[in-house]
Amino acid sequence: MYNFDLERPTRVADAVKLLSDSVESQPLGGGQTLIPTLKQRLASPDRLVSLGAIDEMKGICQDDSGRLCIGGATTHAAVAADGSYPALSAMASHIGDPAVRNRGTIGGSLANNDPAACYPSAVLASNATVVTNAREIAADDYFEGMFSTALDEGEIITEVKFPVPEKANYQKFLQPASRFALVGVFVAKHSDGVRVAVTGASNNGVFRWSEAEAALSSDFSAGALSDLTVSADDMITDLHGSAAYRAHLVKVLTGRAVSAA
Amino acid sequence: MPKDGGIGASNKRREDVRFLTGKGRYTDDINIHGQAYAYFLRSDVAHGTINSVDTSAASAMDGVVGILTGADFEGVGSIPCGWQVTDRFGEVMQEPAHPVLAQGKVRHVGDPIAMVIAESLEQARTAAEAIEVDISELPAVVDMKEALKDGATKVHDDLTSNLCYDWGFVEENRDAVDEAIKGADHVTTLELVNQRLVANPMEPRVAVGDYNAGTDDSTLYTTSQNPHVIRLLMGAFVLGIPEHKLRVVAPDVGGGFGTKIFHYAEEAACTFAAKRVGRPVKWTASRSEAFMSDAHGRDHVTKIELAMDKDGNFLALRTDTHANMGAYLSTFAPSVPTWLHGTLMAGNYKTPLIYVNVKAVFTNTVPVDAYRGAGRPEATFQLERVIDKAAREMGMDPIKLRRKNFVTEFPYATPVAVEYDTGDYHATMDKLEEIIDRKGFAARRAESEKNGKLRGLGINCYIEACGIAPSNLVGQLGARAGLYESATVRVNATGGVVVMTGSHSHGQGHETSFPQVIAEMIGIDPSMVEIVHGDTANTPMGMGTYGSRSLAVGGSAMVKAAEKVINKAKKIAAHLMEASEGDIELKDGAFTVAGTDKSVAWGDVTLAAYVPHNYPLEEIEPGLEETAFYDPANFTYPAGAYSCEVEVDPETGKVTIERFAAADDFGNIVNPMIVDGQVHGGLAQGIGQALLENCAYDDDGQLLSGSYMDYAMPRADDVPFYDVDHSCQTPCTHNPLGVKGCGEAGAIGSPPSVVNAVVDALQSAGHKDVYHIDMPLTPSRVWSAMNGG
Amino acid sequence: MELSDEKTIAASVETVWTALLDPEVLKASVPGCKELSGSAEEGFQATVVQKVGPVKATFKGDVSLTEMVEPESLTITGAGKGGAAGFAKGGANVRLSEADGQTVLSYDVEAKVGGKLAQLGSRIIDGFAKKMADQFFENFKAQIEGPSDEEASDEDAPEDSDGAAKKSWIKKLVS
Amino acid sequence: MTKVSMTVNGKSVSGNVEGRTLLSAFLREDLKLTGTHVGCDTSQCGACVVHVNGEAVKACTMLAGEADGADVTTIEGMANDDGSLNAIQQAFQDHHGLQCGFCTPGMVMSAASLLKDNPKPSEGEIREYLEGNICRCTGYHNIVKAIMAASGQDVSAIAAE
Repeated sequence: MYNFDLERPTRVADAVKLLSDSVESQPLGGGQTLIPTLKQRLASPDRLVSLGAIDEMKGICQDDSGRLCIGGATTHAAVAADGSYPALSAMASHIGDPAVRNRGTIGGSLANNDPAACYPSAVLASNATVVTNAREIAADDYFEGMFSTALDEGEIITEVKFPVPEKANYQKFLQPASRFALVGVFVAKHSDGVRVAVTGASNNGVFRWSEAEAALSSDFSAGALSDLTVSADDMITDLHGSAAYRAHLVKVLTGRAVSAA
Repeated sequence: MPKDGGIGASNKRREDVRFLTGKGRYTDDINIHGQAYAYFLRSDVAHGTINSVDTSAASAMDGVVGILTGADFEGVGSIPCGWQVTDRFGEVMQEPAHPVLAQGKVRHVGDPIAMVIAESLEQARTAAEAIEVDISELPAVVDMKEALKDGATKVHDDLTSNLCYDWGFVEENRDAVDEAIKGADHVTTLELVNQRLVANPMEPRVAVGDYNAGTDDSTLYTTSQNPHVIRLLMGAFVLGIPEHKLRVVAPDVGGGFGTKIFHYAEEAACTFAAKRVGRPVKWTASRSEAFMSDAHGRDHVTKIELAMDKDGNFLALRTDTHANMGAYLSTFAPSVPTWLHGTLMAGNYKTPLIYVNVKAVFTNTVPVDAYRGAGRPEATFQLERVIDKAAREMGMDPIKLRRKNFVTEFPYATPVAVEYDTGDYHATMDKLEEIIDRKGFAARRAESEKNGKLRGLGINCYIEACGIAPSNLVGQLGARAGLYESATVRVNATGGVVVMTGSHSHGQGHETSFPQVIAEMIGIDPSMVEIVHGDTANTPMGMGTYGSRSLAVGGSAMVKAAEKVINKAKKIAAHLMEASEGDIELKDGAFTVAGTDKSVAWGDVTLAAYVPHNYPLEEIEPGLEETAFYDPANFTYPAGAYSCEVEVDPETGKVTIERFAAADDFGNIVNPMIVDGQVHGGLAQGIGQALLENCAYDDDGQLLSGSYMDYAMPRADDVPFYDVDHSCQTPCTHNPLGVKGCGEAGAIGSPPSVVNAVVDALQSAGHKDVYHIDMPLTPSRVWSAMNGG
Repeated sequence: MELSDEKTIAASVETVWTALLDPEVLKASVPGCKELSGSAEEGFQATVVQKVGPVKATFKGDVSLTEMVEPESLTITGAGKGGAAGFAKGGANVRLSEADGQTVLSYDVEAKVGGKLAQLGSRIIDGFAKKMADQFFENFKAQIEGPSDEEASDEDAPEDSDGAAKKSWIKKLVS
Repeated sequence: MTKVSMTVNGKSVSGNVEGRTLLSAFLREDLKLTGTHVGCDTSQCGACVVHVNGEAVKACTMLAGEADGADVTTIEGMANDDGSLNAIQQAFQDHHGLQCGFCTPGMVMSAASLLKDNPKPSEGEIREYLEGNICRCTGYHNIVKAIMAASGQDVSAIAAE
């Protein structure tokens, strides 16, 4: 690693300040992606601002409208243990491995928006709201392609608010080496319709499969998908699967998620 | 000595206590006062001409102690290759130079260009980034068949082509094999890839060089399976340091699997640099660095043809293999696709005519060398896959077809130049059939189908040649080293025993199993026996641990040395008891005179040897220490039958291993618990090859699977509990312990059973055109196979 | 990675051709370009900063224009070293044709990476390269046409958002 | 350099670290606790697993500075007070759950963490829990068996020993 200064503010406002002054700074969530990246010397910030000591960004509660509110620095392990949104907890319990889940955070994952990460699909399918130190961003406005989000430089995810759907399920098909999602599909049945979000598959990162949403909104069963096909255009091809295979998996996993929801 | 501590007992491993408490001492745990840290700047192109390497800016950076480039190694020897293969025309292989640091050209991604030594590793890395390297990139040669075409770019300009050798075996059989195949009732043909793998011991390689200017002695601490071999190769061929001025220490080593046999550039560079900069120099590989600098394994592309008569009797076998050498010849690379592969093509079967052709090819990739099984997995895979296909084509039961062709009379001389001393292939197959409940398979398949899954059963046999092997024979075959093993058995005055062995333990448990043998021979508790290994300063010249040779060869040397010790002790005992030497027996830790109640304890004799007051000084010297070298008369031939049951998810192509059973014949067993563990580990590596692992390059020679993010290592949830059995025992006839070796069997025997099982599953669902899928059988590949891809 | 696509630019073929040779336009079009010097004849030297998720690498290298057939086609090639990250190189064969008073710019892009980027990033390289190519030609189009209202408010468009880069290149020429 | 203080295996320790100093490096190099191993650089192999405030973490993917004030346990702190192997360590020895020993410290630390949360895990739960710990020697058979045994379950029916 190139050297950097490590700061551990205890308040969001201090973190924001540290991230906005002239020193080239980067926020450090759980570090489970950033630290390996730094070890490879693929980035060289002058300062890391750890969010791990900010207690106000940790924890899970419910707001007045019944939304599950998860602090940005809450670990995957904590979300996995919560259980009030079972599909979300189940998803969190399969991110990385146990030691990674004890460090990795929801805010870090969403800020990174890895095209194969699990959380983006949950946020998008749940129609969650990403809360930052500056504003609230609807899920549909938040994700902007692989590794791209609506966050500004220095903007911190302080909380994510999840409406709890009537039914939901996440199906993850493992990339066998990294154990990220080769394809992951989060299906959420809300009172006003079904949302289907797909991760791992597309060069453009997480996306909503709108044809499936339409079909499932009128008939929430795996059979409703039978006539649909997923285009392989813009799907990822790599050592672990072709674009066509990923497209195929999207449909298979969506059906399984519906059945399991 | 109670039986439960000697040969045949599952003694718990004594080395475990230090490993379980964090007190192991691996090479990276060694820090020498004043040490500096090395970082290697490596090529990020696969092939290129080095126009210049400018280190001036880097040299001036903080903490930099010194920078070495290829120019600093002019006059230093080339990294040597330890095996010279002669081709089918009688010509010796093409053998390119392998400089410690690149000179003139870089030939693979990861080829080291410069070594930066600094006060800290991070400083060394930072300085390395400031080295200005001007390289003109050349087209990379990656595909072996392309590499052999006329006009292909040459990896080595001074060679005539990219062909290392064109080996035919047995060349005299070539025409007869062709004729037999032409005239056969049925010929089954299969083309397959045995993909490139990375051994991935969990401990990355480390080298620490140290130089004592006062005595002119050099010491290298290194992660090696064979410190004496490294001392010989590096001292004599690379650095020109006489062996008596060079010590090589391989302390606790975190796994090897072949890839730590070889002499690597970093070892020579650290030893050389320590003297040059006057500081101990330490290099620790990162895992990313390991992927592009550890020798890789396998990488064969093969066409195999099996000719049969109408009843399924094997008549002839012909194979045509391209074997990747990578950019340079690693230490034993040329032997792997030839003598460790071609000689095993008979398998367990009495095929009368066999011809093996292997073209070894240079490419712009990391050198390829022995990896667990080395050549034998490649032989077993193609043979057992083609037999599986033949059974389908002939409409025969795969077990019956195999049994019909088993070798049943021993010793058996194969048409590929080896002689199996002993074995019983029906017995291991019988045992396998007993373990796997083959009759119940139909019900298990029906149950899987009820759950929407396909179920397949794959069976295969394997044989391997290990305990490598007679030095005079391997010498004729091109080895540039002897392949004996050594041991010194030192008995202390108070009766304790120290065995200094040339074998090296890096997970195999020698510290536990070797004492069991000595304990059995003398009749003392194993805790009275200590094993010393891994340091050229205090062990006799030995060839190290690989090829499942430790017990068969190293253990035999130990037995020989112990016998010498015991014979001498008997003389002393005879003197003490005033009896005839011929009447002395050693049992349960005491010497007795046959037919009398006279007895003297082991400890009294050993004391007498060192306090020779009442001692036959005129006949024998004091002391009780003997060294023996054991050079085996033949290889040993472990063999067995394996079975795998898989479930395939037809929607996703995902394969799950439901059951795995192995029935092995390892001859006699010293520690069954350790043997089981060796088989388990081999099975996981074989299953990993079959389903998960793949070292991939792109067309430009860029390494695509350069970390665990893309190189899929088997994890706990990828494998099941295994059923392993080694109750079928036909003891080796030519070593004193009757042992055969068990370290590689699992990795050799398991890949074909997995693939056979998946093909069986797919066939059961009507995919009648699927006879083969190339490894690894990823979900994507299996799905493609089911969907006409 | 290989990719073919086309863009229709509201300008004459000659205008587009001239823009292709203009270092200012090139600088504003290469995503993440921080510095660019040199000329179309002699070649350009460029410093480009690329950020992909946690990775942020600075590439220094050359951009050259070759096989120029005025005003029909040329090849843009670039190769840069990114220090510890490895290297990236790519090329685009560009063809211009007139259609309905506008210019159709069609391109075939090829991109390659080496070193750590290849070893660690194989799953995202294709997608990233496509995105970069698309952005390059989008930026190029915007340079000639001037940004649409929508694009002008898009904070992600040319990354170094100094005001000048967002003004129409033609407007700058005439102003 | 910044001063960090923490409790490691029950002892208060402190040292000066750079921002980039990893917890694994601080343990191995500053405290000479070399039982924590580093086997990869992408946070996958798990040889470096230690407990920080009672939770398993990968010490190679956490900055030493982030452990300031924390309670850290490494493999060196796992044995019983009298120095004998604890139940998990003993089960690993009894059931041959290790060979080269390099992944073993991480395996033991992960196993301890699992058994704390799930005192009687099933085979499947153990295998799943170990997905962040790679072993190249044992084929996992005896590791899984050892952890089941350490949890007090009867493993005599599990094939082969």
